[in-house]
Amino acid sequence: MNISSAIIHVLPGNVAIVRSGLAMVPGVEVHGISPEGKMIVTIETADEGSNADTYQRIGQLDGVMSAAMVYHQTESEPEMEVSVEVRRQPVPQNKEI
Amino acid sequence: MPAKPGAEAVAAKGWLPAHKWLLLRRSSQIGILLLFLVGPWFGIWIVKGNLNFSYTLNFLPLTDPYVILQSLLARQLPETLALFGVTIVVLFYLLVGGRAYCSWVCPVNLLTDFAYWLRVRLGIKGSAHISRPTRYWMLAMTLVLAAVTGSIAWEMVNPVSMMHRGLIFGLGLAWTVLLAVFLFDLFVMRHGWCGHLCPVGAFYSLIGKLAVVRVRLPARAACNDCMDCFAVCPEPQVIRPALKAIGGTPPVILEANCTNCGRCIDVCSKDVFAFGTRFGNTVVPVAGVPQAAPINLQSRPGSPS
Amino acid sequence: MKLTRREFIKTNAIAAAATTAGMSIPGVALAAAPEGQDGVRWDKGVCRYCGTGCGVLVGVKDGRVVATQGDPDAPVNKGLNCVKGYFLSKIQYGKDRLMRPLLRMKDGKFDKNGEFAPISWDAAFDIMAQKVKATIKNPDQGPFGVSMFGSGQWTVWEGYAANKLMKAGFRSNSIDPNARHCMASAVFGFIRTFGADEPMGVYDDIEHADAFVLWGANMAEMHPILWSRVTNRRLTATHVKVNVLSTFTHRSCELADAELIFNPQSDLAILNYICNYIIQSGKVNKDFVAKHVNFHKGVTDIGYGLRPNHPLEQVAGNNGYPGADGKPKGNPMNSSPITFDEFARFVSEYTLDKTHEISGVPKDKLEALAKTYADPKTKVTSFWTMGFNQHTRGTWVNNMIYNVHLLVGKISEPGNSPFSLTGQPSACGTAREVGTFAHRLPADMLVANPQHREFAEKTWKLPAGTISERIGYHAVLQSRMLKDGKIGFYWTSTTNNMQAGPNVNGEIYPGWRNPKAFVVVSDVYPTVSALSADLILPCAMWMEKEGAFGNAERRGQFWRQQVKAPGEGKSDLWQYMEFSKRFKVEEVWPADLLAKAPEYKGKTLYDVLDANGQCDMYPKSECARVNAHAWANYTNDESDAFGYYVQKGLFEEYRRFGLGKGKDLGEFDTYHKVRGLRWPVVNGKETLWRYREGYDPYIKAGETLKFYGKPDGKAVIFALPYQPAAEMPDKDYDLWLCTGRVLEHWHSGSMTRRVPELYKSFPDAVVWMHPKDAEKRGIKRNDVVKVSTRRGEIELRVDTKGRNKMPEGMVFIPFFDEHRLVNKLTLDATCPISKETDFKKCAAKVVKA
Amino acid sequence: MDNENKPSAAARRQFLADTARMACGVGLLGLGVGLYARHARALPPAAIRPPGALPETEFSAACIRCGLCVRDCPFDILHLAKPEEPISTGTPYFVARQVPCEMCEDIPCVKACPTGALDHFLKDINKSKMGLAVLVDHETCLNFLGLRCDICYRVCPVIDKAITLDRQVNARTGRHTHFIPVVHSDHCTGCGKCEKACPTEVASIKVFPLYMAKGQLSSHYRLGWVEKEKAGGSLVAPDVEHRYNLPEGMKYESGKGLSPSVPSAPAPASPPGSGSGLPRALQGSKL
Repeated sequence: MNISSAIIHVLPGNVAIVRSGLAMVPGVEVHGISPEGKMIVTIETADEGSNADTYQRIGQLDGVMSAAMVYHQTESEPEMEVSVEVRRQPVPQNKEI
Repeated sequence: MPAKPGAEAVAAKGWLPAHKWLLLRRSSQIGILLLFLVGPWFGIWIVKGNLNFSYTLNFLPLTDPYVILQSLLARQLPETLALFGVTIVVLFYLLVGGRAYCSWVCPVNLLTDFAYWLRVRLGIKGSAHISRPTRYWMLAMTLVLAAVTGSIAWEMVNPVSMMHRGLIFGLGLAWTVLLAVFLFDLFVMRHGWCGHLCPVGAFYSLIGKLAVVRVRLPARAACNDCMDCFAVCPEPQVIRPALKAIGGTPPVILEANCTNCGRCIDVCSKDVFAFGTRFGNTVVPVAGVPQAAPINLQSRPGSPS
Repeated sequence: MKLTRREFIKTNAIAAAATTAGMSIPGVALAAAPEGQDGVRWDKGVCRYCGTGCGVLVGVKDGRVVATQGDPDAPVNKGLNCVKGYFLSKIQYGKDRLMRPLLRMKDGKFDKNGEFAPISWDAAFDIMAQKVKATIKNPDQGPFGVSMFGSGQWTVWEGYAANKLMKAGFRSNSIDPNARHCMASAVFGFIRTFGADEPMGVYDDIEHADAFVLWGANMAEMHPILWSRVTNRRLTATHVKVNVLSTFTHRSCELADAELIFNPQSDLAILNYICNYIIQSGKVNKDFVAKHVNFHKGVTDIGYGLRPNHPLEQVAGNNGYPGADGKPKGNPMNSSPITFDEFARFVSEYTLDKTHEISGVPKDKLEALAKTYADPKTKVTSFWTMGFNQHTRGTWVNNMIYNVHLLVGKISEPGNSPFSLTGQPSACGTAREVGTFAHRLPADMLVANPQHREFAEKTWKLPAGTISERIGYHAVLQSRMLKDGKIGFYWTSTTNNMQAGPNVNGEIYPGWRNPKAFVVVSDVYPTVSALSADLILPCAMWMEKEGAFGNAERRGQFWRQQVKAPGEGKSDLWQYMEFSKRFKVEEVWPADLLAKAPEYKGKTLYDVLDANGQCDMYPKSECARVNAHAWANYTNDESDAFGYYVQKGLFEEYRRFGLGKGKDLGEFDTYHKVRGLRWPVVNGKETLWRYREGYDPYIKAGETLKFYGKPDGKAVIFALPYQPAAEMPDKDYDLWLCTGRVLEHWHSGSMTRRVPELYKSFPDAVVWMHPKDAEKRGIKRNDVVKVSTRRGEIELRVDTKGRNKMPEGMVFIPFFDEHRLVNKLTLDATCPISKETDFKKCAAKVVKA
Repeated sequence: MDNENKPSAAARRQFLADTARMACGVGLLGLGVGLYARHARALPPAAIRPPGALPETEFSAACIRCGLCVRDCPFDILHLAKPEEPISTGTPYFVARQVPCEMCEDIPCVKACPTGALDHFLKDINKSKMGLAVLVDHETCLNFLGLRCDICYRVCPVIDKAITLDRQVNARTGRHTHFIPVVHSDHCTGCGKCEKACPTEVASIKVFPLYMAKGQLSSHYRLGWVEKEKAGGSLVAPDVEHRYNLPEGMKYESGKGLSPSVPSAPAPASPPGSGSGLPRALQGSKL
């Protein structure tokens, strides 16, 4: 199994369109959007080939300026359990005025 | 192996009188060094600086004329204070003998004397051959170097100032240069550095040409040819003309390279030698004795060494 | 916790992308391995130094703080720090950390003149308990002879535990924080004018102000990150003007559009002149004044807080000291109502001419400043620190800056803000809010107020009458009482009074070495204070304990314990709680009090104060639960030692004091999940501008604005005059001596001087002097000189250039250098109301050493 | 020993050969020393000469290596170079990162110099040019990163002249300021206090010899605003008055642009007595 993450740059004002577009692409999950229009997504695909296809599909979505892969890992036993210490990022801060 | 030079003198005069000038000279060398060192060691600032320039009690400037000459040739004019210092130093050595600097002041002399002493003790024979006038070539070279490079280039390697400065301000790797001088004198060449190469000595010898204080030979007739004076003299070639009255030389060592060390006075059991002035000689050639050419360094081929 | 490898990889992938994009992903669980790739675990924290309260992230590896970073998500500093903050990771690791308790001993026994030798904690507590009990029994000393001196560097719960141990346990109100030297005038100013402590505004005022006025504050050096914000405002909004008032030219003047260098003490006259100008030019906000302001005239003959036998106090009629008849001579706090017109008349004598004459400030500059305040369109934020607070009229001058803001109604709204800055990380959070002053209880309550005492006793489940109504010994009085033998047991922590307190030679040192006193110093390094003590206790500091600080904008910030203290170091909290086990209630309480709570008989103070069913109500497992978002199985040393989540118990009990009183703090758990909350926190919402409708939940719709600290909701404008300083230059001591700080070192330097880079950047204190003053005395820059006052002398080098440019007749010496203790020179004259020392003004002379 | 009176032909040949050998030997030695001296004349960047030192070429001619400057330095900052150091042996220098020059008002080191290698015409230490501070690493300088260090600035004995803080908006935080230290070569003496005090692991600001530190503009381009200030006004004839087509209530001023003709901005007029209305740091001819 292929797991990767990417930063997608979205044209200002097109975040909603891109989100709905991404929802149609299998294996893609949106995890965060910055005010400047950067989206953090993960992409899970069965193999390397479909991973590349997925990137192509994302790149062709309306409103997407670019999609850049940041992290990539292939995992043969995705459902194996591992023990980790969990550390959360602190909960979002109170917004400054 | 002949008896140790000076043994006769010790026997004749006692140990102390037979070492008088040596002891005085060592005291002078070490004392001067100490005067420079009590400042940095104990914070008692009598003398600041080093042999190139020193300032005593913030009153007396003493400047090495040789380094100033180089500086002048490199086209730099020193401050007045330094020029005062030059004047004082030149006058002083005109009085006491130019190369008195070598035997009474210069710290390298301690080193090379030690090398010579060890050389004798170890019975090291043989010596490379470089003529004594080489030092004048060296002197000329350093001066040309200053003029050509526009810097006091010789000071970068000069073992004399390196040793003195090193002892006062920190040696660093200067000890390697000094070791080289020491080993050179010990293994390669008898009286190699001070007697043949050192341009500082060569420079001071020029002042010495007119120096007032000289070793005289008031009793040269008493000489028993024991040769002890020749054995201890770092510049033995200077003795012969006066001792043997060659060419009617008066009984005074006028040779510029005599360092006025006084060791010959010490070791002579017959008290042939004594310090005196260059004056008072009626330099009247002894009638009938052919006049030898005046002592001319450049014309002396080779040199007994 | 178990995850599938898929989930694990995915979260790592998100984290990587988020990092690259420079984003934080809210609410997403980042199940990273326990540590980052380089083995460093990061957690949020807060800077250890000043009151700005910069957020930092603390990196720990192998049980050691190895790195810090400015927290990019901290709203105050957004990832930035000053150079002290840059070196935070080194402050815990000075080579001479104290590792074991050390007692002065001779022949194996305590001896006041013995040498320090290591002993066990047990033995240390033994002798301390013995001394406390003896002091309470001593008729010359009594319970108030048990005295404590802490600081605004105590964590909130440490201050709270100390306060409780002293005021309820030992029934001594003689507990004071070093904030007395720093903030007390601000506190009394707030209380006197508004009836409630602490600023109404927040740092966001900076981004809304049209003009800044700095009164005796060198923010460029002492609040570097806030200054960065002020500068940004000045840069990005070209109409913004910065006015700096000071007695000498310092780094903040460099940004100043107007620099007003005034004669020491004449700030009083300038403030009255501004009021006069506002009134004369018809710029009084009449509507505001009518609705929200009362006028009072304060008593004036209040002395200088010196010892009662000082000539200046003998002639003072309102200093509150016992008079010839044994009754107190008036009360310096007293005031009587007057009308606006009377106030106008009062300030009318402060004309431009007269004020110019007193202050030495050019008239055009004075007028321009007054105009800035008067102009209704210009939003003005005034900042001040020690120039105002360390002042023999410190409370007055605080009152008087409010006079100005209140007359024009420029208060409690974005950009219009009189803002008192703080110098310690928790001067607000601990010293003020917890009320560790000799006269206070938590949440602005006072020991002298029976209702407040009753509330505290009830909250603490104590019998009525436990807390004494008498005000305890404040900082300067503690020094005097030590010297006079009235204090038998003195415990000081997180501060360095032998270096930072006034008149070390005359009062503090003789006091500490008085055989009648036993002095305990809890500290992390052998400071001047520690070395002057009888017993030294090694402490845990900063990230070696769980803590909470409250900064100058009312923001409380928490951190988790990151590492263990070295050696036998223990937190102050542990020390107070463990020490309280050494006392049976009957040993420290009188029988009549105990009779009111017979159930406490035979119990220890620990049982009564800490294991009281409140502080111990959160089991140890809470540590892990509350902090699960950060790390699995979190715990801290105190919770391990006492078996419950100590900090949460104490905080939640403490919180009860402020709820519903405009002092509401958030819930303990929340603080651990946020970069601080600004109180009052009501219904989970923070408050930005207090007293203002819409911002402050306590203001009802339609009220617009209400100073609810006062019963009638009105703030007070005080008519107060200009009066001269306690000691002024004369022919023998012909210079003003001002003391203070530098950017590179924090306060007495016990932390920053142990950071080699900071030490190197400013190794030794110097005396700054005007070149002409130096020349007159035959002194050249860098010469060693002797600076002396009537109290002592020190030798140090002169600087006539550099960061501080002194006017003629004045010198400045920073106090960070323990080898040049400038406080041997300072005078222990205080504001008679706030009891805060004037470290800025005394008479000195300088001669070539 | 030769017979001086009757030099044989062989002896003469020997003499000539000896002389040639000696001359060559000494000549080679001289060449070596000369090259060494030339090499050592390029002072390494970390070594700084005392105040008033002549340019390096002249300095190496004038300095007689006596060490009096070392002795008279009240702060013991000067050393005489040792033979192994890449500095002309015996000449004085200091390393700023170790101990910088304290800039004594009476300049005792210069007074002590007997040769003028330290120029006795230097009477005002502020005019000395030991080197020039250069903020070499913008990536590690804490102030470039937005932190508030500015130690180099505050430690500077010629503060506000030799080093100023140039303020730039910190776009990342949106509410803070970058205080960028800027060194001004006309005031920097090269004392090295900034380099010494710089708290980064390796100093981010360093003092270099002037020849390394200073760039030079070409003469074919002049800075308009500098030339105008120098000339005290425009170099060419000023424009006649401009007039514009504008709607009612608006005005347009050269430089300021469009604004309402009745100002309503909250900006108060610049207070009298505050100079040009700009903070000191923003005044002057510098950018």
